Amino acid sequence: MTAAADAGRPAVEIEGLAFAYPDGRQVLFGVDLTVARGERIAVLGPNGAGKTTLMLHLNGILAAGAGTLRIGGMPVAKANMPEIRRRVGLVFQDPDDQLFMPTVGQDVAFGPANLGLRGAELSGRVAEALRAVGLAEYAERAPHHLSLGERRRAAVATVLAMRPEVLVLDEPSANLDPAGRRELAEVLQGLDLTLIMVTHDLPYALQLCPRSVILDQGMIVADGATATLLSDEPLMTSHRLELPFGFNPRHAIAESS
Amino acid sequence: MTAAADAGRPAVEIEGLAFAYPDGRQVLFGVDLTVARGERIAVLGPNGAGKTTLMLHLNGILAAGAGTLRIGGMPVAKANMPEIRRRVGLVFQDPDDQLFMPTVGQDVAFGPANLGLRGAELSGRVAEALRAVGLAEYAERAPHHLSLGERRRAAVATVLAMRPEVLVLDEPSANLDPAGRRELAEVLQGLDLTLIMVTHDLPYALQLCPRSVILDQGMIVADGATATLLSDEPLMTSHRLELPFGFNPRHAIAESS
Amino acid sequence: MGGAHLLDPYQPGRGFLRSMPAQCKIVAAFGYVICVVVTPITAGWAFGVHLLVLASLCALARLRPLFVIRRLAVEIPFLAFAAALPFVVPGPRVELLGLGLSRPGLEQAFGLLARATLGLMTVIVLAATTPANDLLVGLERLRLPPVIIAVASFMIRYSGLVVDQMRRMGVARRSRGHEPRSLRATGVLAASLGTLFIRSYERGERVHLAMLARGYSGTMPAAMPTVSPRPGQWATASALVVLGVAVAVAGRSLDLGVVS
Amino acid sequence: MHIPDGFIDASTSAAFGVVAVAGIGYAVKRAGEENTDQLTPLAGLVAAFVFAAQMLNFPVAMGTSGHLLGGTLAAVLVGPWLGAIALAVVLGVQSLFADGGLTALGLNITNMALVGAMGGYGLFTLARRLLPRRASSVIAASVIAAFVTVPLAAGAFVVEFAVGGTVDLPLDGVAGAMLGVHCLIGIGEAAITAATLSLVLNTRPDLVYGARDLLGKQELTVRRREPAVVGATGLSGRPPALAPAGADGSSDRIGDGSNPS
Ligand SMILES: Nc1ncnc2c1ncn2[C@@H]1O[C@H](COP(=O)(O)OP(=O)(O)OP(=O)(O)O)[C@@H](O)[C@H]1O
Ligand SMILES: Nc1ncnc2c1ncn2[C@@H]1O[C@H](COP(=O)(O)OP(=O)(O)OP(=O)(O)O)[C@@H](O)[C@H]1O
Ligand SMILES: [Mg+2]
Ligand SMILES: [Mg+2]
Repeated sequence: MTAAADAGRPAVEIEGLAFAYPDGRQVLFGVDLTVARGERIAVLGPNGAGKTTLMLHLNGILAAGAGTLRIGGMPVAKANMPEIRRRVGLVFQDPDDQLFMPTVGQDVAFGPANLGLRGAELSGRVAEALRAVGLAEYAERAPHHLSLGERRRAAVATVLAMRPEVLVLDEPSANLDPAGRRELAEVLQGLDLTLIMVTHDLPYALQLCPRSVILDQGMIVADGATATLLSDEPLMTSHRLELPFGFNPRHAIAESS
Repeated sequence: MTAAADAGRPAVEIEGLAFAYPDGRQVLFGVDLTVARGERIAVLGPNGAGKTTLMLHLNGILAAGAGTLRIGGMPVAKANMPEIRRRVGLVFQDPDDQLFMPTVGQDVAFGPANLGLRGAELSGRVAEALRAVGLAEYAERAPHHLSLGERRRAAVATVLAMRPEVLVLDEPSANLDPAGRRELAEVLQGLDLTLIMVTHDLPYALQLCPRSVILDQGMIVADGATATLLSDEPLMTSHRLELPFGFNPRHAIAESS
Repeated sequence: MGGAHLLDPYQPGRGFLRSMPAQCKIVAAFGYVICVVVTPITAGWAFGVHLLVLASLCALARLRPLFVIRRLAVEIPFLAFAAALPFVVPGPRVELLGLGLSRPGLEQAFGLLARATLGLMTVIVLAATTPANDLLVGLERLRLPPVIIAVASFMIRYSGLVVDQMRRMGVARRSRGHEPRSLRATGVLAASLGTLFIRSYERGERVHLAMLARGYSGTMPAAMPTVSPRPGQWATASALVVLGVAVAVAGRSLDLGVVS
Repeated sequence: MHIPDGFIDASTSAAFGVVAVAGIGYAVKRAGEENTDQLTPLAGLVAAFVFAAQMLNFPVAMGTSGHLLGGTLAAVLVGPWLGAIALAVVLGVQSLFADGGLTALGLNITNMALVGAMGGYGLFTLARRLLPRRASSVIAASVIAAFVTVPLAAGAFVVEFAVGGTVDLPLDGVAGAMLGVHCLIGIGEAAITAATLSLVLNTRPDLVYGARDLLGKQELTVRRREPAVVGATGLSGRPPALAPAGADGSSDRIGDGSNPS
């Protein structure tokens, strides 16, 4: 498990992952997924499919009931947790799950400080992350007194500041205003890391992620190039995925290429 | 202020509304808005513009610092609150603020039961509302053990079940899967009431609401037909509103008409 | 929301104790504990009878012995205090296991432990057979001022919120590499205590307003069980208190008889 | 600090039960004269918060540990009357969790609700009179009150013990130990009270009963500007604006310090 041995391994390997919540409801039924280093992948699927549940496994917030997870070759297990959490940065679907310090600045500084950063380096990271999400002026504000869109931005900043190897985003564009959505896409496109993004915004997935998987009822039911998946209408509709009103994937693909 | 006198009045009249939060931050700076009965209007604007703050005034959750509000001619004031709240149904931006009963079914029944419904009529309302949001099977589930998209649906159902005269929705389509988004649009289009919807999803606004206003920095900065507003690019970009990747309003308008 | 369990000692089940309206149980529990407290410590056998009565109640309520014992464990710090008494209380000494112990100290330690344990057992039965909301209804029926009932019901609602917010904040900290045992942890905890307070309050405030927005007027519609106690249930509750009084009185008079 | 059943004899417990009922009865009466709509939920939260905080023990000297009493915190947040009620409710709930006896409820309420909350508020008001009228004085006064109420409550316990203790411990020894330990606990009490109050005072000054007099009337700015009416809506009847709406709106974006974006 040395760094050298790890270097060649995929960023994320999930094998036969199954999980049930404490109340007995099984949500994941054997998920297999491999994500290469530097890949950007979208996770699509209907409400209640188990997307969030799957993401919460990636940095060990939930512990697999069966199956294995590996991050850059390292198993997600209790002993490795500090290292796993250094490697995987997770932006929760609900910003209230993410923000807990008295001010936005302290909140963004929390993660890097845990990684050992101090002084000017730390404040540089914080300022940079806040700038990336358009909250440069918000460092002194209380996170629970922000609008939902502002809290979403702050939540993204807290994780960006940690510069993880694998960035996991659970619906990062929800509640963002349209310009904020585009700016976030630009920031994400500029990052050199492995990106896993859950989204219901199919055009956004197409714009950001060359590859997509569809998760439904706790299983991966499709895996392929985003443009191909989005054009497969029977597949899409059978998993409650539809392109939005006024959106034409052909136009979009033509535009983007 | 009799019912007969009220009948001819607009559904919502807001005049010179200003508001500051308890920590001293002023958020609304004199909002004027009139919404006719049966109108469907979208409220657009950047993050932190004050949209949620404005919506929370409509049924007296926040009390105006200055200015007046009237619902169907009746002033939003302490004495009228029960009637105001019967008339105005509000779906919060954060579903966790809305759901508090042990089961989804009880939560949806809460409002109609407060209106005096009992027995078969009550359970009929509940079943109907749950069906409308696609949660027919969820009546016995605990709301805090649902996925975020499921919670959003439940939140919408709790208000639909009350059959308000004015329905106020704060980003109802966030976190919904694409099919759920379309189904919600169909449900909303089928309702005969006044609809005020905050959204960052411009195509959704275009699809549902003939009229839109743009709120920025606590003021209404534009008011007009949605299609016209969306086509006014300088106006849009100056308020952080941009049409999403791959969306062409001309195509959409042609399709929808 | 694992917190609900933490804060609610109620054990679901059936039986006459669970169907008995809360106000009867509250009165019976209070009455019985008073009997225990006035039973003189010299009448050791009377405490045996009390223990028997309460153990039968636990059995009738189908409480697992392990559950009762675990709940009794809150006494442990107090146990240490009582154990010290035979050494520190002045008075005639008795020889026990080679130690010179004070006789009144031993008696007082026994009395302290016996009364506290029996009082505890009564409360355990009451709390395990009565859901928190029923207790409130019971107290309301017993004419406790409405403001006290209101504060208590808000407290129940908020304790779930406080625990939920604590859990959320804990997950958030861990997922960003926080080591709960590090030196920084204490400072972080202190910094987040105030936030916890405001977050819980504001969440609760918003939920409360959301309830108002759906026509809430202070009472849950048709949620409160309106069953009033049947005469038989009051009789059962009183019988229990009478039994306790009988034991206490017997203990007292027999005790006096012995002394005189 | 929570007295169990049987520690103080029955007649003393009964006497303090009467004291507690009278004290809380008075608090109920006074609370009824206030605007309880907003305060009652807050009192419920204070109760839940004190209950949760009391589960966390902090170490004190000589192997003993202490926890928050919360009387001053409660009283400064919701006032002496609801504060005392909140603490009484906490004690009632704790007796269900077997922390403090049912028959000792009167004693515990006297020590922690009457002395802790009402007494704490008295000290707080006194300290505020002596300090300048500023937000920072609110914190200073609460620190003083929080620190002093803890040994004061311990003193009340010593009195009860002297009157009706069921164990023969030397009174001076008990008094010395109780007061000594509780002076140390008072430091923790003051620290937690100050930390919590200063954050609340910063972000929600309206929630601090003890600082109501400092709450100024909010000044509101009303800026009137005609919205750009784009296209003919036929609703507002205003003529369509010629300039795009952003022209006059976006310029004051930076100058308006209250809403950075
Ligand atoms: N804490 C929980 N306890 C029990 N069941 C849960 C819990 N959280 C979620 N579930 C259930 O697990 C399933 C998957 O939930 P999950 O949150 O992973 O869905 P999701 O794919 O993220 O959906 P969405 O798109 O709505 O966010 C849902 O059916 C949900 O009801
Ligand atoms: N409780 C609060 N206390 C103080 N300021 C607040 C509070 N809630 C919101 N604000 C501030 O008020 C402004 C408007 O917030 P509001 O929630 O109304 O925005 P919004 O238009 O709904 O934004 P979004 O699109 O992100 O939901 C923001 O600048 C926000 O930071
Ligand atoms: Mg999810
Ligand atoms: Mg909002």
